Amino acid sequence: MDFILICSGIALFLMMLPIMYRIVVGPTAIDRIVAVNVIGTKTAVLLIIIGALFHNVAMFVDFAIAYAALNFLGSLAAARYFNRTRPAYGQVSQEGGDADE
Amino acid sequence: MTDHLPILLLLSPLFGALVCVLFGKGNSKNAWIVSMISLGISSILSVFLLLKVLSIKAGDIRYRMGGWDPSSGYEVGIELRIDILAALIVLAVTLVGFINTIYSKTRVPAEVGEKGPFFYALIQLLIVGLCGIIMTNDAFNLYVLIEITSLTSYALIAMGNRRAALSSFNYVIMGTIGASFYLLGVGYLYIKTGTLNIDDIHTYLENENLWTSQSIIVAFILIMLGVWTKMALFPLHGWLPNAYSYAPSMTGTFMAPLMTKVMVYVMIRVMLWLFGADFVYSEDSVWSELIVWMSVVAIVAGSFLALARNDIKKMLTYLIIAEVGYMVGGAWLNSLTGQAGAFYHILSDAAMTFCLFIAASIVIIRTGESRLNAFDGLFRKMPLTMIGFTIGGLSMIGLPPTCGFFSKWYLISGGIESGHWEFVVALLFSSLINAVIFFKIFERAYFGKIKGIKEEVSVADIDMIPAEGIKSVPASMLIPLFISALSVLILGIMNKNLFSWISNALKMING
Amino acid sequence: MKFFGLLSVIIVGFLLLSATKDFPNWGDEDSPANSGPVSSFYIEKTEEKTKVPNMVTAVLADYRGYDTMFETVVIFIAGIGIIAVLRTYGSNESIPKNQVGDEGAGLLARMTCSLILPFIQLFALYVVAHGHHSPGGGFQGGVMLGASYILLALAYGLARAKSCFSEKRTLVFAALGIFIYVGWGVLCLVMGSEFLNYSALDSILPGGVEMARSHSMLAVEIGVALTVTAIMFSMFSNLSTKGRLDKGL
Amino acid sequence: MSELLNIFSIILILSGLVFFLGASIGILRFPDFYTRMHAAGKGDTLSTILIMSGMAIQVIGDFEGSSVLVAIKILAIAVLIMLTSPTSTHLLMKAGYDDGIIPVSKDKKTKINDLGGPFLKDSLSEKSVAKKKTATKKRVKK
Repeated sequence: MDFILICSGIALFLMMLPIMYRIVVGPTAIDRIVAVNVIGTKTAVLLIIIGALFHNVAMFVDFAIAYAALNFLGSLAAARYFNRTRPAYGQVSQEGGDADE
Repeated sequence: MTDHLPILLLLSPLFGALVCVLFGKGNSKNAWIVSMISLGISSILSVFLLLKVLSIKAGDIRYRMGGWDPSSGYEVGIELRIDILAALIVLAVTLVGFINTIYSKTRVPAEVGEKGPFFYALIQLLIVGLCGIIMTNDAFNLYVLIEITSLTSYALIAMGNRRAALSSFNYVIMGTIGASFYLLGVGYLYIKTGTLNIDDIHTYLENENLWTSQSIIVAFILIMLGVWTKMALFPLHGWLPNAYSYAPSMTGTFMAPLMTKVMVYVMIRVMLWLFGADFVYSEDSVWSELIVWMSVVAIVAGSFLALARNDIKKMLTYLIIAEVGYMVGGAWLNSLTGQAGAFYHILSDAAMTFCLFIAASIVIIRTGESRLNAFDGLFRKMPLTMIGFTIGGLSMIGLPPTCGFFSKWYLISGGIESGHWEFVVALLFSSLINAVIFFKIFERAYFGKIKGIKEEVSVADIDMIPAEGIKSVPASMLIPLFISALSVLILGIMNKNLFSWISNALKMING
Repeated sequence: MKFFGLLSVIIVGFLLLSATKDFPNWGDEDSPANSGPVSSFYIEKTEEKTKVPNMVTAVLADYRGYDTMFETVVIFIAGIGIIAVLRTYGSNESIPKNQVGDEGAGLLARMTCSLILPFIQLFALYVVAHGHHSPGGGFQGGVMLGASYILLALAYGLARAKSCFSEKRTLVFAALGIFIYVGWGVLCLVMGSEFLNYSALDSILPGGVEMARSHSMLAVEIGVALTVTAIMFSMFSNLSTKGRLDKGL
Repeated sequence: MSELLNIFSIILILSGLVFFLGASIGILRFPDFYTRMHAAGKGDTLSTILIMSGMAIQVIGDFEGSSVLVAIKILAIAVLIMLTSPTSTHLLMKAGYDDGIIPVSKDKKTKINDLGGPFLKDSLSEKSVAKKKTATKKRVKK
């Protein structure tokens, strides 16, 4: 069973790499935040799997709850920040002047 | 109750800060009273602490937090340790805090307005941090307290005008790098020794004979780099001048005498207690030689930079950088007289920097001019302020009745003892430059043309009605100036006692 | 200047790497940090002396409780410092009328938050109280609790969150947290023992000397949690409104 | 019994991984912001719920008192993510929409979708649309 858990953990990690690409490349700021959000939820999953591997899920599940909740907080804050304060691209509002507020 | 003196000393300002935050909303007056009381209590307690340490023949007081007695010879909890040196500096810190609180009475409403209670809370927490740094015997606890002093000083500096925020930001970056270096060094020591207590680390290193271990040497270098960044030794001094000169005036008068000096004390502590004189001054290492040369560079560069400044506070801050060079060099001279001189210079430099900064702040506030021509004809306009400034300046130059002379004397004799002539030459040269700087100011003040004292009263200075002569400066500013000037003289007159106390305490650790 | 920066980074990196040469092996059981007298004391005696299974909590709140007190003070200073630097009192004239007030993040966010907020707060309290047995304690629980108020401010608007947790209340809570911690230590002083020596409190707490230590740890963790909660929210509200405390993000 | 549960949990975990693979490829390959958001919001949430349920069954397999509590906590995380992940995706989408990120379109001529709001054909002058497009392209190229 441990073998399957290790394999699924590694698979999860490998599948995070394309999302990492999205974080690095963008193109918009919100793209990056969505990717960070996805990686955040997957990290909570990964924490549970690691806990099962260490035979200590009871400890890791607390981390996972805190992580998931704070992840939501982070993306909510980012969404509100980009919604009111800043346009996603700096250039649009400067050039176009109609930044849809 | 006298067993608990060290912790009571810390708790009084801590509670004072809490009370200021809780009940002092928007009212600087109440916060001022609270911080006067709390800092007054802790200065009285520190006097008692000094008397108690002097009365003990064995040398130091130990106070174990949480009552955890050492098991198998190693401390499991945190320990405070106060010897004569620590007690002297604690006394200096609390007294400077108390006197500076008197000074800040009229300045806080003028310069920070409604945030006065927060200012007083931060000042008291800064005192807590500084006293804790001096008394603690735990390397990691030292780091936590360094963080406390750093955070409070960032906030205190940033409360000034617009440029203060930027200079505080510089200080944040430099200070964080310094603190991180210190923490890395402590981490390496912990990996190698498994304990954090300063005495225990020393014992462990001694027992296992780890002196040649690469990680111990790197830990030593990292800790030294961290402490030097915090004390603004010459190549790492970039943050200091702006931070101290753009800060609110009462922050400047508070931090200039204390922060760098306490870090010098930490350096001496780390050198002699944590690593031990055998490691630091060992024959086959180049440290001693190298660092004395570094301090020589710092002294010369600091003096020249001070000579080039036309701004009063900037000039004084560069003089502080030169003084840091004195103390670092003295501590590394590998002679007891040099160490004692460096230590004595910590006290005397605190007194004279305090005196000069208060006088300079008064001059800047009253004349509204921050350049050197503010001093034109001031001996006739503000004679009392100028008397204080003169005493501080003479001490900076190093003329006999003042403490500056004696500390320089010990430093120079330490340099001669250990054969570091370059240090002696640098000291004399720096005294010469100080003489040029200060006599230039005295000449302006004595012979310069009298200008009118600032007639237009800005909103910030509304509490002071401009008038002629002595009455122009409120008593709450003049009293601290006189106390500090007096302390410069007293430290000079008491040099024999002080020197014997200091050198006795140092002899015990040097063996 | 860039060159010097690069040079110093390289030198420091070289120093740090050269130091690792003498380190004990990774996971070495006999390294001083693992089997030294101090660590073995913590590992062997913690359960016996303090009745706390999680020795991290015991080291944090009892053996090195003096450190933790100052860590809490560091957090307090961070919050007070941000207020002291950023907070602007009075004059709201510079802000256009239509920007005053903060209506939150919309219906969906409000619904979700109203569903999960109570559970987050409950979990935060659990983390604070359960620090003796599982990872957790005052700092972590305080952060969760503070985050729940930040979530409230994000979803419902800062005005709604301020009606729960006004500025005055944050200051009172922040100071009260440290007051609990330090006051607990002073209580030990009053009982005639050293500062933070919880064993002196066995006459007023039930269950003998060991349980007195255990209960006292809970008390100081609650103090830490109060301070951290208040400072988290205070920092958020000050930083997101540039010190005006009028309109959130 | 335990064997059966084990197989069931493995099936859940593997299907969760498959869905996550879909989400991951979608986030990498989809042409514009909104479609990527779709992959993130749906695939991510579903795969998380599946893997979490699998882990909960895995934990509960040994039938102890404390492991039931842990399983409930794991399911609570699944519920938490089920609630929060679509909400945050929705909010981020709204933020992007308000900022004027242009969706991809099949309309060759104007390259504008008839979505209403800021993308309504009539509400935008040709010029500003062109500017927006170039700005987007610039960023994409970078």
